[in-house]
Amino acid sequence: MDLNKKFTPETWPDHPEKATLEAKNKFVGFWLFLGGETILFATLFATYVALKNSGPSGFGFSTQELYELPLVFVMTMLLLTSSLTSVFAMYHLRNYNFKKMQLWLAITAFLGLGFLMLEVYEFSHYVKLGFTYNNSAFSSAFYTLVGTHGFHVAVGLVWITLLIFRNAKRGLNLYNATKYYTFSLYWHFIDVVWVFIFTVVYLMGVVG
Amino acid sequence: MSSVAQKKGFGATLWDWLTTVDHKKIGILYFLGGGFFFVVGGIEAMLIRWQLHKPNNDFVSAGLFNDLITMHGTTMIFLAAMPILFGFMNAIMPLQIGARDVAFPFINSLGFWMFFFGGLFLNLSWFFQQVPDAGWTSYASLSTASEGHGVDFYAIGLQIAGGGTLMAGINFLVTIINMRAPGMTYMRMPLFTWTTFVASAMILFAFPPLTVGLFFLTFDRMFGGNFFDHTMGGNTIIWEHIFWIFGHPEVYILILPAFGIFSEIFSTFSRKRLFGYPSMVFATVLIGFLGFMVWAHHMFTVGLGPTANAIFAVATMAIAVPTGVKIFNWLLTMWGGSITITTPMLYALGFIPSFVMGGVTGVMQGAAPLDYQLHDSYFIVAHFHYVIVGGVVLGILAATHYWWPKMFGTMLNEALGKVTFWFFFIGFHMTFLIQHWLGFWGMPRRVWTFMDGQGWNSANFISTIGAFLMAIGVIVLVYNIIVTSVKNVKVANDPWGDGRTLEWAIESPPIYYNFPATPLVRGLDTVWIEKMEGNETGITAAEPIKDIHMPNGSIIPFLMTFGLFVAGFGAMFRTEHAWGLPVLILGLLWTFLMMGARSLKDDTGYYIKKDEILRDLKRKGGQK
Amino acid sequence: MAEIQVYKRTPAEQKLAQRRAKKSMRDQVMMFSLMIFLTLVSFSMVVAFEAGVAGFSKFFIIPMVMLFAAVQVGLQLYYFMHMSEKGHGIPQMFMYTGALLGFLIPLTFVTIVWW
Amino acid sequence: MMKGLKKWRLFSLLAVLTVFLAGCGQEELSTLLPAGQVGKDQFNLLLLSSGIMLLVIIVVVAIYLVALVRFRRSKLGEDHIPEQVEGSHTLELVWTIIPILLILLLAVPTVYYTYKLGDVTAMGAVDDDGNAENLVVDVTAKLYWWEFEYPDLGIVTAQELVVPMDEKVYFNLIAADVKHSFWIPAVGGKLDNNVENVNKFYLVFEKDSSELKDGVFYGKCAELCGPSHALMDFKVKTMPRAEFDNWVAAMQASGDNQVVANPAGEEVFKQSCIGCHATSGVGESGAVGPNLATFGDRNRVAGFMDHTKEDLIDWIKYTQKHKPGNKMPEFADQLSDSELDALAEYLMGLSVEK
Ligand code: HEA
Ligand code: HEA
Ligand SMILES: [Cu+2]
Repeated sequence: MDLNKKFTPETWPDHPEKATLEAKNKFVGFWLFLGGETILFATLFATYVALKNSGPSGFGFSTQELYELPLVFVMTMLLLTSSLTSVFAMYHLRNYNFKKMQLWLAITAFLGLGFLMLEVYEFSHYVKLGFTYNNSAFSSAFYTLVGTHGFHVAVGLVWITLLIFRNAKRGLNLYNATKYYTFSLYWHFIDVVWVFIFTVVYLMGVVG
Repeated sequence: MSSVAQKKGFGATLWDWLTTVDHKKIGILYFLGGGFFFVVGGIEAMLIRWQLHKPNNDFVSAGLFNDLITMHGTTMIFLAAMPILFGFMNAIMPLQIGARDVAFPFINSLGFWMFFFGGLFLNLSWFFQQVPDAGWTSYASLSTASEGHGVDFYAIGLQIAGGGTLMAGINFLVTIINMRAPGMTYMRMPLFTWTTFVASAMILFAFPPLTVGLFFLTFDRMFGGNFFDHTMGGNTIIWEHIFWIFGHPEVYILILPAFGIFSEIFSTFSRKRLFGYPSMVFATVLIGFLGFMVWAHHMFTVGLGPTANAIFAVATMAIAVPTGVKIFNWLLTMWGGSITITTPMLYALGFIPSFVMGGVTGVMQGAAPLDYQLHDSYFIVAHFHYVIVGGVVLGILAATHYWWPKMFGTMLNEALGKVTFWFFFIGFHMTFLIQHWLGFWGMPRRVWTFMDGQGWNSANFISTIGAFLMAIGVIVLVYNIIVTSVKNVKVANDPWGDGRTLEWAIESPPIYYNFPATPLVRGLDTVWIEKMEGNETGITAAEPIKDIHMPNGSIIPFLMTFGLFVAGFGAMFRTEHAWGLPVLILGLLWTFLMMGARSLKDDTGYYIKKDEILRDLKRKGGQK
Repeated sequence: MAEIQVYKRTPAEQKLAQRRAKKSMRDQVMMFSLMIFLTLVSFSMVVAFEAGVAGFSKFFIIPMVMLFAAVQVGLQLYYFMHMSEKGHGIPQMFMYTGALLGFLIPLTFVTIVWW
Repeated sequence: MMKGLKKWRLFSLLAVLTVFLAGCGQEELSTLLPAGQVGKDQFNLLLLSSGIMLLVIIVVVAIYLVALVRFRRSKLGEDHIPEQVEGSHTLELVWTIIPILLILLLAVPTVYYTYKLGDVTAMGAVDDDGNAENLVVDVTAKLYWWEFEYPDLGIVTAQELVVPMDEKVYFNLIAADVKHSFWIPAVGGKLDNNVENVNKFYLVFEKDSSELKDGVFYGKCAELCGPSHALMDFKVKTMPRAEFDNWVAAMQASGDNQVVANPAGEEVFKQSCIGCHATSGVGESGAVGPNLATFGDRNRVAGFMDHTKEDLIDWIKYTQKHKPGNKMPEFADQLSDSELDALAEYLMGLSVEK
C-alpha cells in the first residue's frame, strides 16, 4: 500500500478502519482480544466478590467505611466524558479531518490522565489509612481489580500519546486509521469495565 | 526471501529462522520446539515409572519425584502437546482454507517465541535446582508454601508461554474468519480448520483466567499479596476454581485439534466424505461450549456441597453426547468406504477404542459420589492418559505421518511408522490400563513410593514395562525422522493419492506464497470434487495471477520476548540479589522499547511481482 | 496490504454521507446523556440509601444498579463502539460469548461454588 | 494370591490376565471390597456405571470391527470409489438419543447419592440430656500426620483412628498447614482437609478390623502435600460399640494410670519429647506432635514403618531421612543409644488397650 497516497474527504472510504485486509484483520482481532479481556476482568471480579471484606482476625476495614463515593463520582464523569470525546475523534476520523481528530484525542488523553491521577490519589489515600496491598485478602483483591483497570488506562494513555506524536507529521492514511480506531475501541472497553467497577465495587460496596 | 533453495551460510539460515514470519516455517518451529519438550517430558515420565517399578524404591528422592511429576505434567501439556498441535495448525490450516498466510504473521512469530522462551524459562529451573514441585495444578497452600523459586519458575514461565498461546489463538481465529478463499464458506471448511477455530476460541476464553490466577500466585509469593493466605482472609479454593476454569477447557483445547486430524484421516483413507459433516461441526462447537460449564468436576471432594456437585456432575456427563456423535460419525465414515491402512490410518484406528475407553472413565468420574473414591487415585491418572495419550498423542503421531510430506516434502517410512505404532500402542495400554485397578485398590496418585504388601507391586511393574515399550516406539520414530530426512526423497503434491482438501493440491512443501493464484472453492473436500470432475490439478483459480503482497520478516518478536525472559529472572531474584530489580526494569524496558520500535515503524510488507510467480510456475512445469 | 479501490463520492453523496454522520453523532450525544443520567440515578440511589431514605433497600438498589450498568454497556457497545453497524457479526458473537461466560463465572462464585 | 504374583518373572499374557482376575485388591484398602454403607453406595454406582460403559465400548468396537473387516480396499479393489454419503438424520438421532438415555440412567442415582452422602444435618443432634447423639471426630491433617479429636468425649489421639461399628460416624475435617485429603478407600470416598474451612461428612464402618490382615484398615492422604505425601498413611480400627466404649473409658483414664514400661525412658521423654508430644489421651487437638497415649497399640511407626523397637529408634534418630520435610527434629546427635533404647521401650509400653 502506498502510504503517501493522498485522500480528500470525498475519496476517503466510508470505513477507513477496515478498508484493507490488514485493517479488517486488526479490527476483528482486536474485538476478539476484547472478548478475552472480558473474561480476564470477570475472573478478577469473581475473586473480588469472594474476598471482599475478608482479612485477618481483627481486620478493621469494610467496603462501607472505606470507599469515597464523591471521588468515585468525579472519576466516573471524567472517564465517561473521555468516552464521548473519543467518539468525537472517530467522527472526525471518518470525515478525514486529521487536525480535529488529533485534538479530540488529546482531550481524551487529558481526561484519562485526570482519571488516573485521581485514582492514584484514591489509592494513596487508602494506603495512608493503613489499607495497604499486603494488609488483607480484601485489599489485595481490591487493588488488583481496580489496579488492573488503572493499568489499562495507563496503557491506553501511552498508546494514544504515541499515536498522536507518531502521526503528527504523517497525517491520516489507511495504515494508521486502524490504529486510531482500535484505540478508540480499547478506550470504550475500559469505560465499560469501569461501569462495572463503580457499580459492583463502589456502589454495591457502600450498599453492602 | 525467495524460497528457491539458494546456498546459504549457517548465519544466514539462522537469521532466516529467527526472523521468519512465514506460517509454514513457524509451524515447523513449533513442531520442533514441541517435539523437543515432548522428549523431555517423556524422559521425565520414564524416570517416574522407573521410580515406581517396585515398592520402596529409592531411585529418586521424595522431593525430586515431586519435581518430576510437576515438570512432566506441565511440560507435556503446555510445552509439548499444545505447541505441536499449533505446529500443525500453522503449517496446514492456512493451506486448507486457501490463504497465503495467517492474519498476523508478526504476532504469529511473537507467539512462537513467547512459547519457546516461556518453556525455556520453566525448564531452566532444573539448572537452578529449584524446580516447581506442587503438581501441574500447583494448588495453593502447597504452592504458596513451597520453598525456593520452583513455583516462581512455574508461574512466570507459564505466564510468558501463556501469552504466546493467547496470541496464537487470536491469530488463528482471525485467519479463519477473514482469510478464507472465495467460496470457502464456514460449512465447507475442513474439520481440522473447524477444530482449530473452536480450540482457538476456547483459548481466547480460557487463558485469561490462567493469566489472572498466575498473577495472583506471583503476587502472593513474591509481592506480599494475600489471595491464598487464609490467615489474612484469603482463600485457597479460589486458585482451584480459577485453575480449573482454565484447566478443563484446556483439555478440550488439546483434544479438539486431534479430533480434527482424525476427521481428515478417516475420510481420506476411507475415500469417503466425512459422514454427517454438519453434526460434526455442531458437536465440536457444543463440546467447546460445554467445556466451560464443568470445571468443578475436578473439585468434587473439595466440599462445595451437594448442589454444586450435582449440577456439575450432570453437566459433565452431558459432554458424552456430542463426543459420541463424533465417534459414531467416524465409524460411519469408514462404513461403506474403501479403507486402506496406511500409518496415519493405523493411528486413527488405534485412537477409536483407546479414546472411547478414556472418555467413558471420564463419565464415571463425572458421577460425583463415585468420584469421591476415584479422585486423586491412579484411576484418574489412567483416565487422563487414556484420553491424552490415546487421543491427543495418537493424533499428533498420526498427523506427523500424515502431513510430514506436506511440511517437509518427503515421506516418512511407512514400515517404521507401523513399528512405532505397535510399540507405542501396546506399551500405552500396558502402562495405563492396569492403573485403573491400582486406583480401585487404593493407590493415591502423586506418591513418590509405596510400601510393600499393599498388593500394588505387580501392577506397577507391568505399568513400567509398558512405559518403556512406548519409549522404544518414540525412539523408532526419531530414527525414522532422521533416516527420512537424510534420504530426502521428494514427493509430489498428493503422495497419499486420496487427498481431499486444498493442501494436497499444491506442491510439497508449498512455495512460500502457497498459491500462485487464490483458489476457488466449490464445496466440501474441494480437491476431491475437482478431481472427480476430471481436473487433475485439483484446483481452480478464483482470479488471474497478479502481484502478491507479503509481510516482511522481523527480528523484533525474538528480541521482544527475550526482554521478557530476562525480566522474569530479575523479578524472581529481586529480593535476594542486588541485580534483581535493575534486571527486571531493564528487561521490561527493552520489551517496551521493542514494542515502540514495532509500532513507530510503518511496515507494509512487499510485493512479489507477477513475473516472478510466472517464472516459478514455469520452472515447476506449468501448474495451472 | 492489497490495493484498495478508491471511489470518489459525488458532491450529493458526500453531502448525504455527512448528514448521516452528523445524525449518528447526534444520536451518540443523546446516548451519552442517557449514560450520564443512569450514572447519576445509580449514585443518587446509593446516596439515598446512605441517608436512610425509605424505600431504598439493598434488595432494590442492587438489581437496579446492575441493570443500569448492563444498559450502559449496551449503549457503549452499540453506539460508541458501533456494534450496531453491519460487519460486526463476529465481534458480536465473541463479545456475547465472553459476556455470558463473564457473567456465569462471578455468578457461580456468589451462588453455588462458594460458601 | 498376591504372594504368588510376586514370584512372577516372565512376561506372559497369562500373568497379565491373572492380575485382572485377581482384580479386587486387598480387603484393608480396596474400594472394590467396601466395608461400609458409604463405600457400598459408591461401589454400586461403580457397578452401574461400569456396566453402561462396557455396553458403550462393546457397541463401538463392534461397529468398528465390522466396518474394518467389510470395507477394506484390498477387498474392494484399488479403483473403487465409494458413494459419498452425506449423513443420515435417523442415525444421528439414534446416536444422540441413546447416549442421552444412558446418561440419564446414570445421572439419577448420581444426584440421589450426592445428596444422600452429603447429608450431615444429623451431625449436631443432641438427645434430651444435651448429649450428642452421634459420634463426631475432628480430623486435623498436618505435615505429615493425622490428629483425631473426639470433642464430645474429651479425648484425642493420632495416627490411628478408632471408631465403633455399624453407626454413622461424622467427621469434621481441616488442615493445619497445607491442604490434605482424608481417604479410607475400603470404607468410603475421600473429602479434602482444606486450610480455611471445615468440611463435614460421614462414614459407616461395617466390618471389624480385627478380622483384617494387620487388624486395621488403611487410610491415605489423597492430596499432594509435599515431599512425604506418600508416607502420610494412617490406620483405622473398627470395633463393636461396647468395645469402643471401653476404649474411650481407657483413653479418658490414660492421664492418671499410665503404664511406665521403662522409667529411664520416661525421663528421657520428659526432657526431650514432652514439648511436642502428649502421653495422655485426654485433651484437645492442636498439639505440635502426635499424641502418643496409644503408641504401644499402634500398628506402624510414623504411619508407615514397622512397629518394632529398631524402627522406632531409627525413626527418632533420622526423622528427616525417613519422612523428608516433616516437622520433627532429628535426635541422632541429641540422644545416646542407651537413652534411645530406654525411650523406645517406654514408648512401646504406652497403651490403653491392655
Ligand atoms: C485431552 C484430555 C481430556 C479429555 C478429552 C477428557 C475428557 C473427559 N474428562 Fe477428563 N481429565 C483430563 C483430561 C481429559 N479429559 C485430565 C488431564 C484430568 C486430570 C487433571 C488432574 O487432576 O491432574 C482429567 C480429569 C477428569 C475428571 C476429574 C477427576 C478427578 O480428579 O476427580 C473428570 C470428572 O468428571 C473428568 C471427566 C471427563 C469427561 C466426562 C470427559 C468427556 O469429554 C469424555 C467424553 C467421551 C466419551 C464419553 C466417549 C465417547 C462417547 C460415546 C461413545 C457415546 C456414548 C457414551 C456414553 C453414553 C457414556 N476428567
Ligand atoms: C500431554 C500430556 C501427557 C503425556 C503425553 C503424558 C505421557 C506419559 N505420562 Fe503423564 N502426566 C500428565 C500428562 C501427560 N503424560 C499430567 C498432566 C500428569 C499429572 C502431573 C501431576 O500430577 O501434577 C501426568 C502424570 C503421570 C504419572 C503419575 C505421576 C504421579 O501421580 O505420581 C505417570 C505415572 O505413570 C505418568 C506417566 C506417563 C507416561 C509413561 C507417559 C508416556 O506416554 C510418555 C511417552 C513418551 C516417551 C516415552 C518419550 C520418550 C523418549 C525417549 C526415551 C527419548 C529418546 C530420546 C532420543 C532418541 C533423543 N504421567
Ligand atoms: Cu475436566
